[in-house]
Amino acid sequence: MLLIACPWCGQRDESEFTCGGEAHIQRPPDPDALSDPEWADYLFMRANPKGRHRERWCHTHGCGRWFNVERHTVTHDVLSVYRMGEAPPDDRDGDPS
Amino acid sequence: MTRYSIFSLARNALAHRPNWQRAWRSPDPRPAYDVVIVGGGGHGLATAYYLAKEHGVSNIAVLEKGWLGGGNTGRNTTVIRSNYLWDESAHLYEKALQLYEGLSQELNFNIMLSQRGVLNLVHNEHELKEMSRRVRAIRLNGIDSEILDRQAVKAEIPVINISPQVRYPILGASIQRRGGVARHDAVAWGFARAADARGVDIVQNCEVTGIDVANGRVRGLQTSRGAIAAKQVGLVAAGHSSLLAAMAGLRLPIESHPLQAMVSEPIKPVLDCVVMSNAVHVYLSQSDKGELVIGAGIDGYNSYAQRGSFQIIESQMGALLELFPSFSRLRMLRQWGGIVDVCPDASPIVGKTPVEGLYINCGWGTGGFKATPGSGWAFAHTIAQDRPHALNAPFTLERFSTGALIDEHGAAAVAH
Amino acid sequence: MADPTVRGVPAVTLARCPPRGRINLRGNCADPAFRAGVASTIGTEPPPAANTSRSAGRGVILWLGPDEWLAEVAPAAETAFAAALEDALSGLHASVVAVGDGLVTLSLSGPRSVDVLAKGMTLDVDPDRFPAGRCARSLLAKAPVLLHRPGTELLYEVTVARSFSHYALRWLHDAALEYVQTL
Amino acid sequence: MTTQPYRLAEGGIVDRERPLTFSFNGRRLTGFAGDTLASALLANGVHLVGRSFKYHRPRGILTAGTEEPNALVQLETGNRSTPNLKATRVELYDGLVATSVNCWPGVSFDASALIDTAHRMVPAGFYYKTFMWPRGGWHVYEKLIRRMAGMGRAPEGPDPDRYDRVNAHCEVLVVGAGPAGLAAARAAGRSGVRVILADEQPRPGGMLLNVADTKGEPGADWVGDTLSELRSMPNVRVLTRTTVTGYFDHNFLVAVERVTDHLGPDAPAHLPRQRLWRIRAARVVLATGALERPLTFANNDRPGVMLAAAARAYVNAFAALPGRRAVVCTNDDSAYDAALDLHRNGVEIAAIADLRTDPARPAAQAAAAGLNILYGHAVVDTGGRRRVRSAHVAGIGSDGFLKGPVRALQCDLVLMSGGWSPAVHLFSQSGGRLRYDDALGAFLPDRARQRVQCAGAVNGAADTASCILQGQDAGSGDLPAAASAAVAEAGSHWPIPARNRSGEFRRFVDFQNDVTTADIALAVAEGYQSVEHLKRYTTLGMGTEQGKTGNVPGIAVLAGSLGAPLPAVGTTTFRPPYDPVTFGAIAGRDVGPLADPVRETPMHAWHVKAGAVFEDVGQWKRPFYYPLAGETKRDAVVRECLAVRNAVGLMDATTLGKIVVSGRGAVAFLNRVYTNAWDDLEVGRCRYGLMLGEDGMVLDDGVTARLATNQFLMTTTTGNASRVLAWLEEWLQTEWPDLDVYLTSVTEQFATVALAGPKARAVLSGLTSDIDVTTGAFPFMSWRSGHVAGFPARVFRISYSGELAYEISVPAAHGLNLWAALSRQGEDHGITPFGTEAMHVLRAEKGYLMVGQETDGTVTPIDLGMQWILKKRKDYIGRRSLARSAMLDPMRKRLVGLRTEDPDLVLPEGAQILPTAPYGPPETMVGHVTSSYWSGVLRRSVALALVKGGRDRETTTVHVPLDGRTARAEICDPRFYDPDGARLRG
Repeated sequence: MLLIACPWCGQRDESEFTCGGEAHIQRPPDPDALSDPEWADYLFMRANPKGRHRERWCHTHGCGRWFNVERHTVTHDVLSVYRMGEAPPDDRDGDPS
Repeated sequence: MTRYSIFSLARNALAHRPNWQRAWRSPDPRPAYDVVIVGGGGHGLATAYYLAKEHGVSNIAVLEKGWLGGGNTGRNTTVIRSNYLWDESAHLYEKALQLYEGLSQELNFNIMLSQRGVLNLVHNEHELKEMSRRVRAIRLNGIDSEILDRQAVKAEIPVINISPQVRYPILGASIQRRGGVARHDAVAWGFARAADARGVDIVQNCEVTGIDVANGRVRGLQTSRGAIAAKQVGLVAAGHSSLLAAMAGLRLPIESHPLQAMVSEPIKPVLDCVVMSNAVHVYLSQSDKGELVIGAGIDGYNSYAQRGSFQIIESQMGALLELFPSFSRLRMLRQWGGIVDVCPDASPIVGKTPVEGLYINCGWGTGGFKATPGSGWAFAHTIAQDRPHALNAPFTLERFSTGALIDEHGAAAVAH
Repeated sequence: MADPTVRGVPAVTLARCPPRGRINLRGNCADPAFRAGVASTIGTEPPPAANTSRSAGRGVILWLGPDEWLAEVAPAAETAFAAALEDALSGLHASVVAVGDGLVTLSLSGPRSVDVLAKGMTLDVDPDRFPAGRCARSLLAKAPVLLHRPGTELLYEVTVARSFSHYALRWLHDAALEYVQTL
Repeated sequence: MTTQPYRLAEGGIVDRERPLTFSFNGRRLTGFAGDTLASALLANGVHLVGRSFKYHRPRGILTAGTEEPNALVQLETGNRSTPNLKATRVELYDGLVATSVNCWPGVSFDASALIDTAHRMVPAGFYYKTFMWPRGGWHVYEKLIRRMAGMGRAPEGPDPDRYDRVNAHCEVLVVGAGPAGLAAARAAGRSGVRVILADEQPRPGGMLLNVADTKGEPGADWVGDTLSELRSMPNVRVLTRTTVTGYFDHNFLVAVERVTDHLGPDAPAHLPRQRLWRIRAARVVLATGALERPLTFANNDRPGVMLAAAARAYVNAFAALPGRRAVVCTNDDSAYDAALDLHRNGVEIAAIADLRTDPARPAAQAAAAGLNILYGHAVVDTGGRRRVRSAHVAGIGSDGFLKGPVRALQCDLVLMSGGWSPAVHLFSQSGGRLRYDDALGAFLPDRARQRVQCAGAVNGAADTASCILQGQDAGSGDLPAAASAAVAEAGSHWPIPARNRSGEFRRFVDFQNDVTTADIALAVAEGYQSVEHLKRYTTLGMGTEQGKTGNVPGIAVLAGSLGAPLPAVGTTTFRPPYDPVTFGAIAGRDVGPLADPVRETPMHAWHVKAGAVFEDVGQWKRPFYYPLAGETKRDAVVRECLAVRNAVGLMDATTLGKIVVSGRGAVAFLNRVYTNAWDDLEVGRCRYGLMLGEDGMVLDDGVTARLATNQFLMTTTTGNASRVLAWLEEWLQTEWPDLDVYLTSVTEQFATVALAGPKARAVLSGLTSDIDVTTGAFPFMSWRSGHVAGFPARVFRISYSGELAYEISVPAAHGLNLWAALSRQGEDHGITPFGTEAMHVLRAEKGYLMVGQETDGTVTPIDLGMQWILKKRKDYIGRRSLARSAMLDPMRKRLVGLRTEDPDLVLPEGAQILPTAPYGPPETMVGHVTSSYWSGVLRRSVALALVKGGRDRETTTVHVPLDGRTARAEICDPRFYDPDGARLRG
């Protein structure tokens, strides 16, 4: 059972959260300008890295805020947590994602 | 290869010292092959076997990073069925089931296919309607499927609780009697032994570290045991699909999640069929050893760790005891997780890639084991002919661009 | 061990609190106008610190999220307070919604109340870790709840959506049985 | 009271003042409080307690703990019956009833034991090689094989006991209360932080309970003192009978406390039988000790062959003699202590066969005690059937072959010690790396992945002093000091050569699953050479003790056969749980009435009184229909529908999701999440909206009202209420933080009643004075606020039935009263409550979509013929996906009406649609029936369907296969009733 540090509420049990998958996928400002494959890339294609993964979580049963988590997909260690709109921390040494 | 039979057993029993042959050789990889299959799980080994048998390809290697069948092949709950809603899925899984029905004889290896029937329980009005739709479609596709009412469910499963008093009472079920279970390891070992007998090199402890692509065509692989040239490469490595595809510069619509399962201590037979419930999220069967084999839902986060969170087991257990209150005093013996590659439409990708000579077979999510022979059969055809077979033609990577998805979420609402 | 009472005090007391007026408040706490507007009506500014509550003569304000609070007032005054807040916050990016009827508050007290809560909550509800004036949204078993410790005594308020109140009551009752044998 | 022939007159922890009677396989026996079932059986001279899994060989008690592979029993009978419990772990209570498992008719004569004589026919994996004929024949053989397998039985009825689950937080969790664990807990406790100390035994002390107090060395007194200090610390919680069994990510551990198992069926009803502890620890100290290993000599599985340390425990802790004359076989020092303790208590030690030629620590004491020590010797075979009668001892040469003569020694007890395996299971579960220590011949904890430290025997420490030292260090957070003395060196003589190499002998590695050294050799010969393959092919370590005794010897044999060093072969991964966990404890309270919340509306009581049949919609209970006495479902639904069409009906619409959308950005927000435009909606008006997923598929729909310039009230379907709110929040917070919008759910704040039918206005007008309900003042798709039946209310003039209709929302507390008032007011108009089924019929007659029935996640608005609701120019979620090539395919399935040729025929929902009469599977299916009902008002059936080509195919006939026959129907306009909507505007 993961322990996740909500940027506002602090360490809470995984059961309070919802995982929203890969983070930093911007919705294209002008979807009409995209080809079907380009649109599919935004819609469906995912990095799915083994190692360092930046993903979105929501503190659903807490403060209700969405935020970013940098988590290792093998050790499950939470490497960092940062709010929506904040820049991801620079890559440290560790498994490449 | 010595044929397995009651007689060979007897011969060896009487022999002063039994002399069974190796089930498969363990050769060093050769510098070049016509076809290299990446992934020594059931799907990969089946692909190699059918390439050799059906298409006469002789120069084949299967590369496995660990030990044969060490991925999802050896970690699933062994359920086999073909009762899928959409025609595309129904035909592919039915092909697999039909191959399963003759597989022990074909491979001369008892995979212990037990067609004991697979029940899908229904708990509310909405599910009743869905079941009606599904069963009718399945039957019109020529696949066996029946609807059972509450009492009939009780007749099939005497230990189940059909009381209307429980939170989500059982309203009925659909059953595919040709569905059932098989011994998962045996499927991998059987295909390995038969493929090896046809000259396929099965190389264990050989991890692929790179894919060589030159002007749009695959040339070979970099591995932990040296470079290997290949005219054609098939990627069949559930749990690592995205990573391998990335080596060839491809992005996949896949996310890898933990899928957990557990077994109870062995007990005398109490459950003669496979029981599934989407609404309360649990599915189980009883192994020949007597263990209850129980599957849970998928963890919500990406992972390559082959382990999930305990809360998944807890919620699945509550559901289980609603259906089987008399199991409450049994005990969980072992718990584990696999890595499932999940596609947005819960259907697999089996076909060509933008890279010439590179083929991919992935995204089976929770449905991989039941498809093993069919997947290998169709994938072998795709590689040998350099075009998909009608069975897997709909399961292209392109469908995510065109939108022609095959949405089986109904079927995969709970992991199988 | 089953001890119906601990030193004469009932080990656990479970009760349903009388109806309350409640207002869901959204706004920007960094904006002095917002804070002032709230203070002018409820009598105190919304607590900026996460998972804390503030009480004033006219009510209590509990932190729900970085831009969300729950103001608890007398039931009869709910509409009036909501209207007053609307006025006080007009022109600001803020939201005022009366939600008193949608929520039910249960109270759990007594030396064993902590143990009862621990059975259903992954939160650390140890009295030292969850002191007076602390509140948190979380889960009680399968029910989303707002947990609040209004004072220094060992009393926890569990606020749930109206339709979950039967479940929460029944659950707490069942969890408390071990300590009181009957409720 | 029967006597206990093998019970010592004094010593041990058993309470001779409290004799307990119990029954084993029907035999009435007596033991003492403090006994385990195993110790009580031994005290009574009972050794034959079980049968092995495969060969049904007679088996006795091998160990004194969790690692027991042989002594499995079925405890109690009826609904409290529990299978496969280890006799070594069952605490004795008065009236206990136990029987051996997996044997028939009984444990002393077991018919299935015939298998054993034919064992050469059934080597490891034999079933992969046969039972293949005829095709599909396996299912037949399987039935027989299953009956042979399976150990104990599941109880027949529901479990009468309660189970508990509790969360705990601590700074330090100490696992194991032996010397290391106790010292660790004390050190951590003194620092004032919250400490939990968990031990699986009824009393703390660990190994110290099993050793005779020796001068100088800390013993029982030290345990007592430490314990009383711990108990005096308010910050320390000591949990006994509690097995920490799972070590998960982020220092989350699961432990099971057996609260009342030791009391048996008479335990107080208000107490849980077992409690599952979910522990979140900042730091973990593992003091889990070590497990003794058996030796692999021929017939090492006979009843009376026992681990040396186990025998020591039975003598010292339980004052029960496992035999009178013992032969000891060992490759390490600890067996000498056992021999001495037994000797001291009158057990004759026939010989100690030490595999080592020159033990590091010469057994001076043993020699002094006059024990017969044979260096470089081993037990190579045993005699006896249901009880060991002799041990054959011979010298072993450095070449590993027999040397010199084989001597048969009479005995009724054989003690073996193959060295010790540190209990690294939890450490391994935590992600910690293991390393193989050649000197110790064991796997030790190496690098940790989580905040965990190991102390004591699990770390290789042998003597009590260094265990305590390591415990103290780990407890106070320091790195544990290296053990002053390590677990005694163990020579790795696996397997021990047999008496005659050709003859009939088996050396068991996994006792429960009957895996022998020969099976491992066979697996290796066949190429199953990775540890995982070996395990799966031979079932080594797959028993109910998960190979706690057999794994390391098994791997050693594997290494031997491969001629590879043991560490190169590696170990299998340890998976949770360490010890099996009761299903009930895992489920805790989530069963029966608390399995899942039941959500009810404020009017629920009224519905129940009215005899409503309820439908589960998510967690909600919704009235499905309200049958009158003797009415069928169809009658009731038709009656309810006609009431709405001809007079007036009322329905509980409380469960629909309601979300207040407020802020300057509200309109822009709605424009993005709905497919239609919202700029021009006036305050006081309502509009229907359709939401798509970004994939273009219909997600949800509902009516949204403009409450004020910057405030809207959105409604969602019942099933999607929380999902839609979460989804909207996600867009706001992650994509559009710049948008000034707040969302607040008010689903539970209001009770909502739908009042529908031509008489609706008449009913409403009688209950409100401040709302002008005349059409002019209150047109269709608008809302008003005021009072209804005296309650503050919002009234929406919207309709899902196609009739004149209002939805009235009041604060939830007034819901029941509003409902009652409307019922009274409507009496003269024949007002009728209607349920969800009638609602479905009414909307289907109108051809209205129902999300989840017409849609299934694969349906676009175009498929539904709702292009009219799609903004032409501006963007919205899902718009781009609608332009993908496959979405434009004219042959996509589209919504149509179906008019059956036979008007009385109601097609089954889900029925598949064929373009032609069926000619035999596989058929070409062009669509399916999504909704289908009997329409009372139209006196015929109506159906909606998704069909390829959609309404371009109007008037064509399609074929619908039913069970046995095929119905014909015509594709038509889905609006069956009042197509131009005159009635709802009226």
